[in-house]
Amino acid sequence: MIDPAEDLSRAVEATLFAASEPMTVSEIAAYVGIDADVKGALSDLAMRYEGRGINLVERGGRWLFQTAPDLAHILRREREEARKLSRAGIETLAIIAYHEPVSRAEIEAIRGVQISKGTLDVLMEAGWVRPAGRRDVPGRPLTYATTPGFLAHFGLESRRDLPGIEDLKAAGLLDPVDLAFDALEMQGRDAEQLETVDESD
Amino acid sequence: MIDPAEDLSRAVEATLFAASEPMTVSEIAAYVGIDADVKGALSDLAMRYEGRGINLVERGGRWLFQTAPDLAHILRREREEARKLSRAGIETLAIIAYHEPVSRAEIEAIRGVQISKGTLDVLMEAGWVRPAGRRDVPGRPLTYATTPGFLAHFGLESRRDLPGIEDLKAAGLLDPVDLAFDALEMQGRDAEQLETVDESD
Amino acid sequence: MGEQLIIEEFATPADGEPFLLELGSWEGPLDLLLALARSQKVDLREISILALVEQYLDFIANAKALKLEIAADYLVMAAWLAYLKSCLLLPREPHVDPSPEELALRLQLRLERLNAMREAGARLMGRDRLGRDVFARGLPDGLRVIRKAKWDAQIFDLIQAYGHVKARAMPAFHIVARRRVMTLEDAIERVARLVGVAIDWMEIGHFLPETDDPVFRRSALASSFVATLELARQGRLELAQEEAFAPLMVRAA
Repeated sequence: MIDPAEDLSRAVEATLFAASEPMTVSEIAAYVGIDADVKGALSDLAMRYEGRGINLVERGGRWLFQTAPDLAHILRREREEARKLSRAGIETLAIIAYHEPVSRAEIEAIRGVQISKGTLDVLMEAGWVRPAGRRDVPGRPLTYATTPGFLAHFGLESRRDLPGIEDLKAAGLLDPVDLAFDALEMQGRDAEQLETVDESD
Repeated sequence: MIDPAEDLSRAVEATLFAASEPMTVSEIAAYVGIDADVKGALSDLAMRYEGRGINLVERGGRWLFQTAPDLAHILRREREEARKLSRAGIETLAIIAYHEPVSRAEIEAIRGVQISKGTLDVLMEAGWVRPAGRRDVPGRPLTYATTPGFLAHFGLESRRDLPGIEDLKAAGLLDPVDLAFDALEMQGRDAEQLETVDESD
Repeated sequence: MGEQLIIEEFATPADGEPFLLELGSWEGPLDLLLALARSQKVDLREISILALVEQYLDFIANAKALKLEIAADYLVMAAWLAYLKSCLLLPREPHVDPSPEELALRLQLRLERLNAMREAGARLMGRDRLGRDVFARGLPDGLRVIRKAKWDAQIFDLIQAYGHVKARAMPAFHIVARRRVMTLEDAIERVARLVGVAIDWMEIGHFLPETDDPVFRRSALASSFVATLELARQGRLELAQEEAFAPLMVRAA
């Protein structure tokens, strides 16, 4: 550190590195010394960093270090995260699968609950649902349908493989919710203590 | 960019420059390539930056670029340190760093006074201290230890670099009083080294 | 903050300010003892514990004269030191355990350890600290992890969800599971009939029908109890009970 030019170069380097904003030559000089040849030091530094992973660049009279543009791809990393569909999401998907093509208003009528825009977006992002044209009624609402990706994900050859209403009923999947709840409650008790339904009149 | 080693060096350089936190070797590898010789690239880069205004340093197994310490005078910010640590805080931090893992009672035994509520909180909030599991003795007291952030902040490559730790260890000054006392007894050190009754008044 | 300065602060509390204990940097008795020890400018291993104790006790006495609030820690320490001092001054009793020398030595060891940590803390604080002396990059571009959601749902989730939707839409009808009960009318009729036959006091349980069904038995007991109240009101029977929860006795009026 006997070389004053080298000293200045180091100081400018550190100043720009630590700066939270790009800096003008005079802003840099305020740190490293008013009389210093900051411009000279900057062009010297820019040359040193040429071809490195970091470059020293000037943008609108302000200097900053930035990572080399050709390395942008390594500074991003994609990561897949398993996420579970929300209840609204899975219900909406089921309604579309059973009723396609179906408009948003129809989905809401079947669910009995409004759906948010995000719900359909998620299903489309997952690649399971696609827009399927507009219905020829007043307002021309957009309809939605499932995709081949949907069939592939759920292991279905076609939508006809979805269990029908009768199948669902047989599987107990159509039981009204509160009855199903009662059934659960009763399981623990001694059934003999309770009158059964068919004894009533 | 025909040289693969040079490519890797640039990639590691850019990754660490872009990072907002110190990174471990495997974290870097997740960006530049799992099979890459990141360690080799790091020591190569550390050498390249030696004597520059920016240095590549290792802190507790994590790597970061930081400005050279001798440039502190031009970079030191005028504004006050965000929070000045109280003396109780400094002592507690030192005790944890030199004795870790250490329980609250052990800290208090050394300081000769109870630790006030805020002291450990402040150290944990600063990111320098963390709970380090419970000790397997009656009461199962929680112990505390320092963090990688502590090493980074105080410029320590590892706890072995704590100032004077080897001397303190050798002098037994990191041993509890009981142990030190027993050791002295064994050495046959007797009361003659202490002021005796007749030397007083 | 040098130790010398601290001592001065103690010696001359600024214009009646409350005791420096409240400043937070002063915390306890070992602290003060250590400061006093250092003011002797000697190796901690060579200081006179006795002289130290005297200085400490002087300080506490002085603080008391100033009517300052003194933390319990200080007084406990003062009491302990006064004891230690007396032990060191008085002729030694042969089998007192632990000996005053041992206590003094332990105190010295503690002071050495606290002193070591205080010096270590100071050296730590004096290092080139990140954000004060050395700086990390001020404008990190940031590394980005682009999170790609991998949506997970099974076919069963799908059909179960559809079942729920359809079930919600179905008209709900509720069935109350019926239990065997004894109506109040039945109970009045039964109790009235049985009490007419009985001659003396009888416990209410005797009026209940035979059953193995505990639910029905509870219903019968409740109804029969209300029935006895009703019949008593009509003056057709008398009720007696010795104390709360004692058997309820019934007889014809």
